[in-house]
Amino acid sequence: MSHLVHVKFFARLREELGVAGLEVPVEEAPDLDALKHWLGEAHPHWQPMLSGRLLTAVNQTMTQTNQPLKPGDEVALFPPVTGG
Amino acid sequence: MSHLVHVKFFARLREELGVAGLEVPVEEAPDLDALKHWLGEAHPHWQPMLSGRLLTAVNQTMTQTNQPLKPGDEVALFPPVTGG
Amino acid sequence: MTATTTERAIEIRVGPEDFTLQAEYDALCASNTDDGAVVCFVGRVRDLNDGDAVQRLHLEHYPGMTEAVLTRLADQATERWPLNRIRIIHRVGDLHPADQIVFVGVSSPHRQAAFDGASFLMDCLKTEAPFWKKETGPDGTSRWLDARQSDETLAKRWT
Amino acid sequence: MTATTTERAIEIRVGPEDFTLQAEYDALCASNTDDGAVVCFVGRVRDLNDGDAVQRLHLEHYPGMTEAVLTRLADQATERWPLNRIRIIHRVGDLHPADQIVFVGVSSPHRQAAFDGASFLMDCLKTEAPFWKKETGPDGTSRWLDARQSDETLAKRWT
Repeated sequence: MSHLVHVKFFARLREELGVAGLEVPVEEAPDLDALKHWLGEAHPHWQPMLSGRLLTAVNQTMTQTNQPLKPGDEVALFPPVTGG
Repeated sequence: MSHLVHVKFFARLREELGVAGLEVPVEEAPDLDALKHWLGEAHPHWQPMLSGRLLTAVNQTMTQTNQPLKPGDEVALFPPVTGG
Repeated sequence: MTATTTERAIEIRVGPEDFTLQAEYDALCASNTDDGAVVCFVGRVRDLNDGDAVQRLHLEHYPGMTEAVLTRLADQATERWPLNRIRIIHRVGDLHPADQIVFVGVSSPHRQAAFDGASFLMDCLKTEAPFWKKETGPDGTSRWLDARQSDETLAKRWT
Repeated sequence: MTATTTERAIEIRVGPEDFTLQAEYDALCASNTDDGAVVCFVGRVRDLNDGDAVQRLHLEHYPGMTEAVLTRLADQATERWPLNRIRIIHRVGDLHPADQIVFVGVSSPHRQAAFDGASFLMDCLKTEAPFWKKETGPDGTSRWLDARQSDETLAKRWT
């Protein structure tokens, strides 16, 4: 199994960051909060975009609290949804 | 203009009375209450059917109160509706 | 660019003829780019009602008054909600299980208005429009259906 | 005579393909004499949104998660209401005014359950399913739509 966490961005956030996703070693991101912190540290110019109102899904399930991450997890960050 | 009030019956009531309607001289039925009284007097065997829960419409508008009748008025008596 | 204005329209039909959902929906949508929300309700004959098997359903109505009541209800709905188009169809005569009985379709710029308008129309149709159902079972016996208290309760929500 | 049992079914589709209301309705009704009530919702592209003219609407989604969320919502709906069949379709990609975006159709023995189930599905889809809309105006400028507080409020009714 990979030791990476797979991070995906969608919609306005994807456009603003200029990237659809990236891989983060799970050692750098043992949980969601650590992952978000790491993203801002590694890419300081992302800070403003990452500090807006974003939703978070882990393995395609929305979550509102911090939770531990394990290798192979898929974490998605995206703006509030506007379908329908 | 006719001096008659046109009375109509529908559904179960029509079947129970065995008649779809009749004409009543407005002199006998100056208002709704008088009309219903007259129907029971003229046809004593209708009394049980007329004393059940019935809705009343005058000129195709439902009414829950007594109201005066005039020649040519159309009065309908029928059971609670069950369409849809 | 000027905003287009969708022609508002109310259509009421009462008769023995069946209807086609797609044709009614197309009529709600034709030349209509204002309304992002369309809600359609179709009522159908069930083969089991209150535990009784149903073989045939006869719909009686009060010609003239039915159309008048449905038109009034549609007018009331357009006063309460932004509904650009309303179509109501109610069949009469002999029907059988799975047959279509009633159609209510509305279009609106707003989703909740469309749901509320369609619910309102069905609830009030059920308690105010002069239709009566008579069921015939597989043994040939018939019975007029009784009005339901639950329908009265649903209709009272809107008063 | 034994009562027939209608096969319960949930169908979820997400993709660029358009849909036909009649075909979805027919699928809700096929071999189904239990359900007297069918409610269908269709969401369409408007040519004016919040006062802005719309020439094109792009729908982005999160493949996999959208289907998972819609399936979970359909399961929740069948737990709360007696809905024998549920069909949900959501399109993605480039759409234009009057195009169909979303379909929610449910069938039930009971009218109110059908209305509530369809409303619930639309309200929760709007706030939980990962779709995002980007509008392009007649001058070619694009903007991502913001989520609406009113949609949050409608969805909270069901919690």
